[in-house]
Amino acid sequence: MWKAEVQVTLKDVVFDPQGNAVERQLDELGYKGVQKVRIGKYIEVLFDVKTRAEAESQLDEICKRVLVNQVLEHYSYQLVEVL
Amino acid sequence: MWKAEVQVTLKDVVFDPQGNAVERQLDELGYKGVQKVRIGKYIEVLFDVKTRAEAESQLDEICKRVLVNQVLEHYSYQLVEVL
Amino acid sequence: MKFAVVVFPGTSGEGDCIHVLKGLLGHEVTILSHKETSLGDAQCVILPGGASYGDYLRPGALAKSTPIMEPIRKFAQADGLVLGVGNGFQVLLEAGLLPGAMLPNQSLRFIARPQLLCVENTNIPFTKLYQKGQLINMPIAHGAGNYYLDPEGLLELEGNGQIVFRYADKTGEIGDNPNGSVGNIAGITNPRGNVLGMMPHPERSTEEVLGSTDGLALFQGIVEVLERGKA
Amino acid sequence: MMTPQEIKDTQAWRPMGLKDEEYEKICQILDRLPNYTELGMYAVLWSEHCSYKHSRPLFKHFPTQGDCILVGPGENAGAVDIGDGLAIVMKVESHNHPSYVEPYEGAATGVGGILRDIFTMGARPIASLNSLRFGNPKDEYVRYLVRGVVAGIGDYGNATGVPTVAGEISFDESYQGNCLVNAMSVGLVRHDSITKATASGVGNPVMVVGSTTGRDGIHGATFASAEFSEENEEKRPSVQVGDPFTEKLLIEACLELIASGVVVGIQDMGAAGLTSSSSEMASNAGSGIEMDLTLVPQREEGMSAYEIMLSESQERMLVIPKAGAEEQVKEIFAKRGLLAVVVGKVTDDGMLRLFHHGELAAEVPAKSLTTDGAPSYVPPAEKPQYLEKLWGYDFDELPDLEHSKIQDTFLQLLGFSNIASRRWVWEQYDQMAQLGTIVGPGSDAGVLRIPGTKRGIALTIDCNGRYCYQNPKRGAALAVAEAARNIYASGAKPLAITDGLNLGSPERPQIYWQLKETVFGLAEACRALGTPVVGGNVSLYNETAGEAIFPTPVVGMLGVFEDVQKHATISFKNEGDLIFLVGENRNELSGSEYLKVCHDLVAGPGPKLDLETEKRNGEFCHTIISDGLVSSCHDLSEGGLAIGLAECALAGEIGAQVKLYCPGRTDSLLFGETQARFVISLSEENAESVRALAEERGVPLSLLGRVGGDKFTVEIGETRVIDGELTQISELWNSGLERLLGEKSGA
Ligand SMILES: Nc1ncnc2c1ncn2[C@@H]1O[C@H](COP(=O)(O)OP(=O)(O)O)[C@@H](O)[C@H]1O
Ligand SMILES: [Mg+2]
Repeated sequence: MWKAEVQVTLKDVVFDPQGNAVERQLDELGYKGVQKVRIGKYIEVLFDVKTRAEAESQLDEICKRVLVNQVLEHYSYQLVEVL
Repeated sequence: MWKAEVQVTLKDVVFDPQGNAVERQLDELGYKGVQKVRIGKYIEVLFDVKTRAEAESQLDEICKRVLVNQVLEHYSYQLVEVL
Repeated sequence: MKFAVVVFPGTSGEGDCIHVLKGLLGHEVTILSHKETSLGDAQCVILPGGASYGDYLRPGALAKSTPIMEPIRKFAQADGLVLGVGNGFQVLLEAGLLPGAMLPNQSLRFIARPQLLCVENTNIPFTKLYQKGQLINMPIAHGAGNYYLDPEGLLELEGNGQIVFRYADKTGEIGDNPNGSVGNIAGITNPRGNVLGMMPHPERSTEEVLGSTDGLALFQGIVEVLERGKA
Repeated sequence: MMTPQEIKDTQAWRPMGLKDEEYEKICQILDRLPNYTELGMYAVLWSEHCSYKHSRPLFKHFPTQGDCILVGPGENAGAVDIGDGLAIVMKVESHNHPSYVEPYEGAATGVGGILRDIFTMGARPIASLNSLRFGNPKDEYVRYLVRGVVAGIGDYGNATGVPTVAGEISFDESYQGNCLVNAMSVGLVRHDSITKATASGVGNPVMVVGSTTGRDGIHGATFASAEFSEENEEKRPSVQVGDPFTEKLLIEACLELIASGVVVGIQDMGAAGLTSSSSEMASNAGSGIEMDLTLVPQREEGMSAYEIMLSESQERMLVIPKAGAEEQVKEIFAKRGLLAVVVGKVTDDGMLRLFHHGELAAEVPAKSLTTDGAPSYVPPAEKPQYLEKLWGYDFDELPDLEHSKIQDTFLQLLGFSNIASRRWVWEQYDQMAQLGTIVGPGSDAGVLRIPGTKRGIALTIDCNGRYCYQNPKRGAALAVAEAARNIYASGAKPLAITDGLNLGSPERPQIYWQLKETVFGLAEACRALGTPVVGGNVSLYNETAGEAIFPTPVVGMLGVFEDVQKHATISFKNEGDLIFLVGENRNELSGSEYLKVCHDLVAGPGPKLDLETEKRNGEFCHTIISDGLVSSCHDLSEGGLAIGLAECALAGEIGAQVKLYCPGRTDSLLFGETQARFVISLSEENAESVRALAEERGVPLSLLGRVGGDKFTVEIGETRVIDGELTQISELWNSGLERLLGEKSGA
């Protein structure tokens, strides 16, 4: 079994309404040290396949086809074997 | 400057309708190896503070007060120094 | 005329479209499930509003790879008329049938209200019965209508006249933007003008008792073009 | 897991919320010691939330019969005949505690639950309403609650395609530590499709359909029956994440299933999940149910019988189809990717018998778990002392409002949290889905057309908690009266109500007294106005650290139109129309927002109530609207005459010039909350007929002024006391709530 931890983030050029709202709220609450907040998704996918290569190729496809909208978003991931 | 990368995930006992729907859709699309999908948040926070300790203590507070809903969610993070 | 309305799991807006097309205008309407692999003899395909797949992951994200999207893609390539309203627009974007993507509304709140629009392009079947610059009233109801396209794409869209509707205020000025969409864009078409995606709901503005009849002309425009095509 | 003897030795029922005598009663019923699973089932079903043990004995006072009542209290929801073979199904439900802990999901799952009560009856949900109470919005947590609750209600309703057509929201310190979130849902069904929660027909299969069962929400019902305390915060995960997508699939599947004619009985799994649904269905039919819990689709490994029976996983139903129809049921659900699994069968011995991994896990008489079998209490009642003090207040001590201060007072009230436009709230709700909504939020009642007929319905939900605090019985009656007024003002005829009783702990005599009085007040008003009670909800223990909320009996009312075209809205419409007041101004200030906002005073017994006048004035409005004689109609409530008039002008975006004669106090004339009043506008040519009818019916009618222009002005005698540009006061009124919630900067 392989577990993928996928980070999906908005591209830098895309304005992040949610991150922006949190940033403003934190500022209002007095956290003056906070410079920037960006909010993306963290997706865990568990694969029941034998090899890392298999998991990787499926994962890449799944990201592009479903999990990520490449007009807006980037993604990166870690794959770890789990028992 | 310190950059925090926060993963916010639903607690294990909490049902994740979104992850469940994605899981079912992936199954329909023929990705039979996919066992489970859980969807959380990935949040980047940039701190303009001097020390790791400062960043860490603010971050913990922020997570509890704003970023994370501790009724339903867990969080974990990495802190890295950036230029 | 023969319309097809696509129903994905979770879709709820099909009834509104059927009410207008069949109930008010007297056309034939078939419902197509997301598992369908053919559009039958439909002359126009409508992707209605309502949250397909609960809007999970991203609105339209789970609908875009269902079997029905393949024949829709082919139909669009063959100049068939495709209309996506609200969630239907989001599906068309996700599926790449129209350029760009949707972000959550800038306010992060769902917004449902009557909305004024300015009609910018009247050269496509959907809007041929409107006047260029006409101010029309159509309700909106969405949580993610904050249209995004990169600057180059936007230039191209403008250059091609692909922007069909923009949000406007009472005085007719472009603005009163409910969701933060780039360029106050409310609806766009593909370069050939046979695929229209829009966040406002024309099917909800077809009767005086519901507040406006400004959406009727959109459906009548489609019918006119289809009738001419047949003759 | 503890053995029965260990339970007995350690008094394990106590932490579950059972009293010692209740444990004794269980032992008697079973004629042996209960095991852990059985004890858990009793503990949850005998909680206040499920058994209404402190309130049930009072329900007999409610009028529940009427020509139009098809299904009264006792089923999942009430059903009311609206003619043409159609019925409206409706119910209110509270989700106060979960919403306080997790506002977004708490409110969302509340909406999900009440929708299930509606489509369980075979009705398609066509409209939702909600009634919300929060503390002072100056508080950051209160603002967080408001944002979360409104978004949660909106997102769930919007995603399921059910329009929200009316509601109410107000703020008072009394709700600071305990917000109220009451959701109401309304469905449409043909008489012959009404389906009940019954497990009849020995040998019929028992099926679990919808979502899987997990460990979430175990003991949610006991959670809702306990006061808030630090300790309770630990039970937090009893809040769940709503799944509107699955709910929408479930709606379509259940309605298709019911239409197919194979359903004997169906019940949603709400509080106490499988335990309550199975025992209620069996008990309703006088039958028994036997289930193998191993067969229940589970989303987690190693769940115990206790956990499976008490799980409150959302979006699930229990279905009893006719024997032989199992495959048909499975197919209808499978088509939508939903589960439908046979887990047991109907028996004839009245027992709820559960097996788990081949062993008998529980065996109890089904009836003993339900409200019929649960203990019920009539606690001691004692009139609270605070009332004497309130009632003894002498209003002559209070200086009247000077003319020079009226303008500022008016503006202050207009932007105040309880009076400003609710637009910020309802704009987050899809009000038009299904294209039935003719009048959405922003008028007195939501109005819907009924497809295929000329008919329509009007819906409203109301209560003024402060009136109820000042005089529980009268306040409750006033809630019914206000709801009726909102129905009348929209042009419909009131038919029936569903209520939601929200109060503190009934184990305190003063609160039990409030509860009793509240029920008496509702009952009296419902009798007088001819609107029986078809169902409701009780939420007690709404208190924090010993401080109870205002008694808040929210009243959801249904009205009907023979011809829905003949409805009215509150908006002034035509330049030159005459403005009249229907009803009389009394020299009273008690209970008013004005008193609270401008004098920080809660005093007196609240506004006077006269149910006969309510009925007479309301029916008068109904008649003139049906006869097409008026351009607008609005009842007066919070803020009184000045605010009510301004609301008509603001909603219509047209000015008004008003001239008043002031025989008594100026403040009560402008801002007092005398009941049974309406503001109407009509053309000059209709004035004679309306006057004549008023005279004939003995309804007081007085000319107040004219519609027109772009200013809102009020004169008393020769002095202009209010003078505002419509655009200015509109900005103040429209953005009031947003400003208070700190959302003004918005984007
Ligand atoms: N929570 C809410 N959800 C939907 N509509 C609401 C809500 N709160 C208030 N409204 C709408 O705002 C309008 C004004 O509300 P309210 O002042 O309570 O009216 P009334 O005094 O006539 O009962 C009504 O149309 C009501 O339906
Ligand atoms: Mg009213």
